[in-house]
Amino acid sequence: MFYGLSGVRHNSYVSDSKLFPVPADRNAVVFFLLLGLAAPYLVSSLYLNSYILPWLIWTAAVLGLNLVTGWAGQLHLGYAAVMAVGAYSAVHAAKFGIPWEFALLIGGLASSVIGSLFAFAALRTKGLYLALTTLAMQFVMDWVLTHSPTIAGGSHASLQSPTFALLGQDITSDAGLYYVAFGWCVLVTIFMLNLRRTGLGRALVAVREKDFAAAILGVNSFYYKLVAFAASSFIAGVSGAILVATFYFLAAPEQFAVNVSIQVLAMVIVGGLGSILGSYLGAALILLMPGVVNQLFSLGANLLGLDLGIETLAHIPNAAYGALIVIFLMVEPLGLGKLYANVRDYLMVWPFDQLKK
Amino acid sequence: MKTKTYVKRLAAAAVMGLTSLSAANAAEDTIKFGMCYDLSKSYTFVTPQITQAAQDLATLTNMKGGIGGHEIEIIVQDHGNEPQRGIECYEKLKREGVFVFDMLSTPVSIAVLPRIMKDKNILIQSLVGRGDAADGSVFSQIFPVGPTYWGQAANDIAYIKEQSGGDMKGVKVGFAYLDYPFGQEPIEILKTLAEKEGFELLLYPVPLPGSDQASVWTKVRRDKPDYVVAWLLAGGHVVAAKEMKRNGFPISNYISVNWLNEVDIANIGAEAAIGLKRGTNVAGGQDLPIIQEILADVYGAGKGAGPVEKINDVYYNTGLAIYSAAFEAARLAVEQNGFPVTPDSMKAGYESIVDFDANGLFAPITVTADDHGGGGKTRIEMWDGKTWVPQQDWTAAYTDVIWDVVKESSSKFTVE
Amino acid sequence: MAQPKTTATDQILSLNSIEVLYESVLLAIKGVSIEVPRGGMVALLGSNGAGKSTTLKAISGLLKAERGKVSRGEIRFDGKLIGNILPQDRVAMGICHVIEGRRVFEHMTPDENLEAAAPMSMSRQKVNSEKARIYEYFPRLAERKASQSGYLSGGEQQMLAIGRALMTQPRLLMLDEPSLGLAPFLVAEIFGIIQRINKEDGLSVLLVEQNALAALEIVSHGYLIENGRVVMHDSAEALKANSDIQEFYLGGGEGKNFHDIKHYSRRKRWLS
Amino acid sequence: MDLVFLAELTVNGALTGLLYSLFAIGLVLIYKSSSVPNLAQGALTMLGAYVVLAFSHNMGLPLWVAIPLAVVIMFFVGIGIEKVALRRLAGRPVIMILMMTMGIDIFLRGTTLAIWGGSSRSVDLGVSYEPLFVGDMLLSRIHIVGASVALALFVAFFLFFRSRLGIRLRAISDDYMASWSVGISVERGVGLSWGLASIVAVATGVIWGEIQGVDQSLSILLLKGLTVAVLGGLDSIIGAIVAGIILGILESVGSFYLDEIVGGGSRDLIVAAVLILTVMIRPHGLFGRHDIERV
Repeated sequence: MFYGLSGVRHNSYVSDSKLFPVPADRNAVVFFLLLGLAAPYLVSSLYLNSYILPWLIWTAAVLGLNLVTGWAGQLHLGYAAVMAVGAYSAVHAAKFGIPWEFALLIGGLASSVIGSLFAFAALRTKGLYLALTTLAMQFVMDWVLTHSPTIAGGSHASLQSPTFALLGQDITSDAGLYYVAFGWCVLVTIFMLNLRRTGLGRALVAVREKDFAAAILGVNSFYYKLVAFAASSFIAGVSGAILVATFYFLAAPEQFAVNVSIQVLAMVIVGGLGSILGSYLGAALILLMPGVVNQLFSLGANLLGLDLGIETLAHIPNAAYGALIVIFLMVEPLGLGKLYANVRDYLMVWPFDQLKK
Repeated sequence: MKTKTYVKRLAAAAVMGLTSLSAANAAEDTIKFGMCYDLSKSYTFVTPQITQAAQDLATLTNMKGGIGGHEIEIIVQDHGNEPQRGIECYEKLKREGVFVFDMLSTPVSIAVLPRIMKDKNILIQSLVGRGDAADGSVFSQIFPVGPTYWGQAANDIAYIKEQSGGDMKGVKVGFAYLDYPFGQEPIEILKTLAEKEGFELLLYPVPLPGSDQASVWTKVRRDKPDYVVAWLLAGGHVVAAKEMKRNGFPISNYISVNWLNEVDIANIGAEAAIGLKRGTNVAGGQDLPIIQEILADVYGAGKGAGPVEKINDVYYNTGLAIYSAAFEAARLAVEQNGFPVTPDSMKAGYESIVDFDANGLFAPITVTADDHGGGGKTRIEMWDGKTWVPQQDWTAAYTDVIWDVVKESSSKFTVE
Repeated sequence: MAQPKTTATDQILSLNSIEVLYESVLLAIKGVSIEVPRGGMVALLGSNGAGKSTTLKAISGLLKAERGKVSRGEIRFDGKLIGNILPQDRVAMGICHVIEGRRVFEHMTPDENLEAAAPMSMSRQKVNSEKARIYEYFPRLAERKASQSGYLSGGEQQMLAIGRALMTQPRLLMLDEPSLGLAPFLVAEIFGIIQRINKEDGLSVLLVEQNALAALEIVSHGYLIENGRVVMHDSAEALKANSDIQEFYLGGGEGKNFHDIKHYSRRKRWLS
Repeated sequence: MDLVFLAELTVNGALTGLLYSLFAIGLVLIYKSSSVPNLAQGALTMLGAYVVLAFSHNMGLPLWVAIPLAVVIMFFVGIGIEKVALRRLAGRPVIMILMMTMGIDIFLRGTTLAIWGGSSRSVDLGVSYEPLFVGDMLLSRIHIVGASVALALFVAFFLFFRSRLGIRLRAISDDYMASWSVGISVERGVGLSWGLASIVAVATGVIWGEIQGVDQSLSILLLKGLTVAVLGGLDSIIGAIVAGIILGILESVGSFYLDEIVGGGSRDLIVAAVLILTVMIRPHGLFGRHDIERV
């Protein structure tokens, strides 16, 4: 009903391959874009800066991981390490006096270079073995960070980020920082949406589905893996740098440790492999869940008159986080994005649902 | 009980979302302390005791009429040692009228530091975080009341010097440390002192999480250091104790950092631990007026914030120490500038603490605008099989050397 | 379509117009009815992809492993409906399926292969005597019983697969393309042994073959499957004599192409 | 450095390595039967130790009662995990299986700690810590005990895999379809392997718990266990034993030299390097089958 397809006709390939062929989708996207732009005037600063801003940056990062894991099918358990490379390079560059625009670029490129090392692992191995290799690389990176005071920022291992500035303007206001995150997230989203329509995107999917077969069809799978890792690492690097510049204000190794890698991967899985909308939803769910679960449990305990210890209460969100991943994989392995697509598919043909299988 | 029900009420309100903000803002007749703690990941060996201590002390203070007639509220939240969630907690509590924060986690303390400095709020950072924060001229909003790890390490050396008859030539000191920033921090100062005093410093890095020490103690056995100073945590000491026994290193020559408690002693074995030394910032045991008062008035009335057994733990005393200093600062703030307490008056309150020792709970501290550490005295205690026996008076050695390091390190921090 | 003419008690296996769906969408078999008489040997013939293997998997229950299921029709073994019985329980009832491609347990010895297939309830002595019986059928296996099965020749592996199936004490043995990729003399040897087991033990056999010529030599009855449907069934003698069969499956005729077969099938369906 | 010292490092390294093998055997059992890399083995280890403690400390039972009880309970926990969570994912891409076991790991850890709290406890097996000298070499008794348990388990599994039940499990690991076709219940077999791996987890948890105390850090053994399993070949128990010894020696002797150069903490680096190099050079490990997945 919302997605009425009647009257939608495409007379050319150009219009048929538009980003959003269904008008309802187009309207929804415009609506959310406007909502995003107006957010600083609608939402309290607490939600804007402690929830929405990190959510948008993480979404951008998740999209990057989705490029390599969801689309190219390469398991990556060292994504946080790649983000760290970008973050540290950018902050060091900015400290050196390079304008932030270029510092971000440097961060992204540095990540691309290091991230491509992961691609060489992907050339040799896949599946479980690639996952283990990238995990080991994450550990190496963690080690380097905690053992190189010059990179990590002295004996306290904290590296202050200079004030963020674009075009010579210092950005310190809540709204300003928010727009930076929003802009980056929109940019990455547009890139990913368009990637879907290009030969590159299709080649990546081909590599994922069967790299032998892709090779026979003339798809150079190594080249595309490399491109996927490089592009995804670039996104990771810039996202990491923006995260530090607009949210943490300083970089520390714990921000990019192995559990963060797992968390980003969980966002991808819960959101749905290869789903752009899913990346938004997955990031939101994983980020917000600990707080919400904690509050729900203490509320529930309060209502039932149970006296849960403070320690018990603190561990429950972790158990719930694990349970969430397990339940998702059991019930809908394709994640939130797929759940939404199911609803959408249903409504598309409603009330004429004879097309349903 | 006030503080506990508040935690729950707050949680309930927060579920309702935005509405909780306005509701919480209205309650301004109390003095609020925000404890964003790691209750679920790396610091769980210490955080339950400290939160319990803070809550009990608040209850006791409130029973006595609060601070200048105003009640204390302690708000506890878990951040799982994740910087992201620590910041969320900070931003949320900030808007609920909290301006005194305590993060008890090095990574999270570090992560909120820029925001605290920018917002001009107060960060209690006793015992964790960066040691150079004692420099009040740079870290105006940070109060690491109590000794830094640097001060503690220096005092350990001073104790060894005393034991060696004042001359450290030819003395070998081993330093076994967790190989990440917490353990690495004292290395600089130890190297400086080794040069100054002429002792030989041997470094023994222990990989995280500290349970794998076999090769460390094999080396110790061969190097035969006179003392081993250990910057390990919780289970790490237990492993060390077993390895010492195995390698024939006398446990009485083992000087632990303050993070060794009764749980660890029990795990080592009360008998096996006899002679073990610990540098400490607070007096151990329950033989302290303030603890007796809490046991009688708070737990006697069934208002304790947790199981009574947990009180018999030096980390509980540590929690009391942190919060008796904080409440003292709040008391002074109300006394000087009246109610409501503001970040500025709280800061002034802290900086006017003089010779405060919470009835013998810790060494008297005097906080000034320049020295937020308050003196940084520690002492060595020895486990005698039943209790901790002080081996010396509260001391603060090599303060000049430490301040050099503090100044040098803090000078690299710039407030943006 | 042909209706079963005999009563259930004569039949060890009867399929009544079954349909098989893969992944809930792909209809692989569209109404197949087959009967195997007790102690008889029946062949299922047809080209690649006709649905022969799927039919066997429907009977043995192995469809489950490939996300397929019997969506219509009934399968009776010994008169009992077995559609809802787990594959391992069907084996216990006496149905054993020698799957296509030999699939021996490559990292184990032939001896261990045989032991793996013996039911856990079987006594130690019985296991040993059964093994001895199988080695007697396949003397080549006895010679190599301690080497790794992955290194056996194709013929030996096929023998091992059949021997392994015999360890389960089947009453109905289903063989999926046992001749695939084997030299003619080996095919003859293996078919000879199958025939012998059938005669000596009274074991019923359902044989799936592309090599119709060889199969029709040993079976009494044959079914011809095309596109998931049985298009013809008759006695082996009659089938061998049928000119169409000769042309398409026995390599006798010339000049007709695939299109003609399709056409033929369609006409046949109309008639049946 | 003299030879005795080198020998001591080597022997103690090998003993520690065998304790990694103990952990890795659990991983191998599950991988062998179902090709599932069980990232939740660390959490199972931790849970196993906590269950033992729940019986011995909380209920006051002696250890020789508590451990068998824990073994029985953990056996069914393992079977339950397989039945509830893993069985549905059979045939799904490895990323989902990996994520599933990771989710189980997080869930088990959270639940365990929510029930028993995070402070470290100790298991007292009554092994003496008095110095034990063999010649001039100092050996660790508890490590010897642990290594013996590892070797005993190896022998036990070696015999088990030659029993009729064991042969059926091996058949499952060889070929699912063929196993089904001869009436082997693959589900039950895979479930059994999870149960056995959980029993191994109890043994690992108790021994490591005695050495380092029972707390969250038990689950961190995972990386070393995985490295040992991969180096050994993932589906080979003898591989896990040999690889454990190799990794233990590399760690012990290697870190002695490397620590001087890089300033400490090189053990983790060695583990990561061994893992990366194994995967790059010989993904099927020392004793693994050559047909293991690779590009």
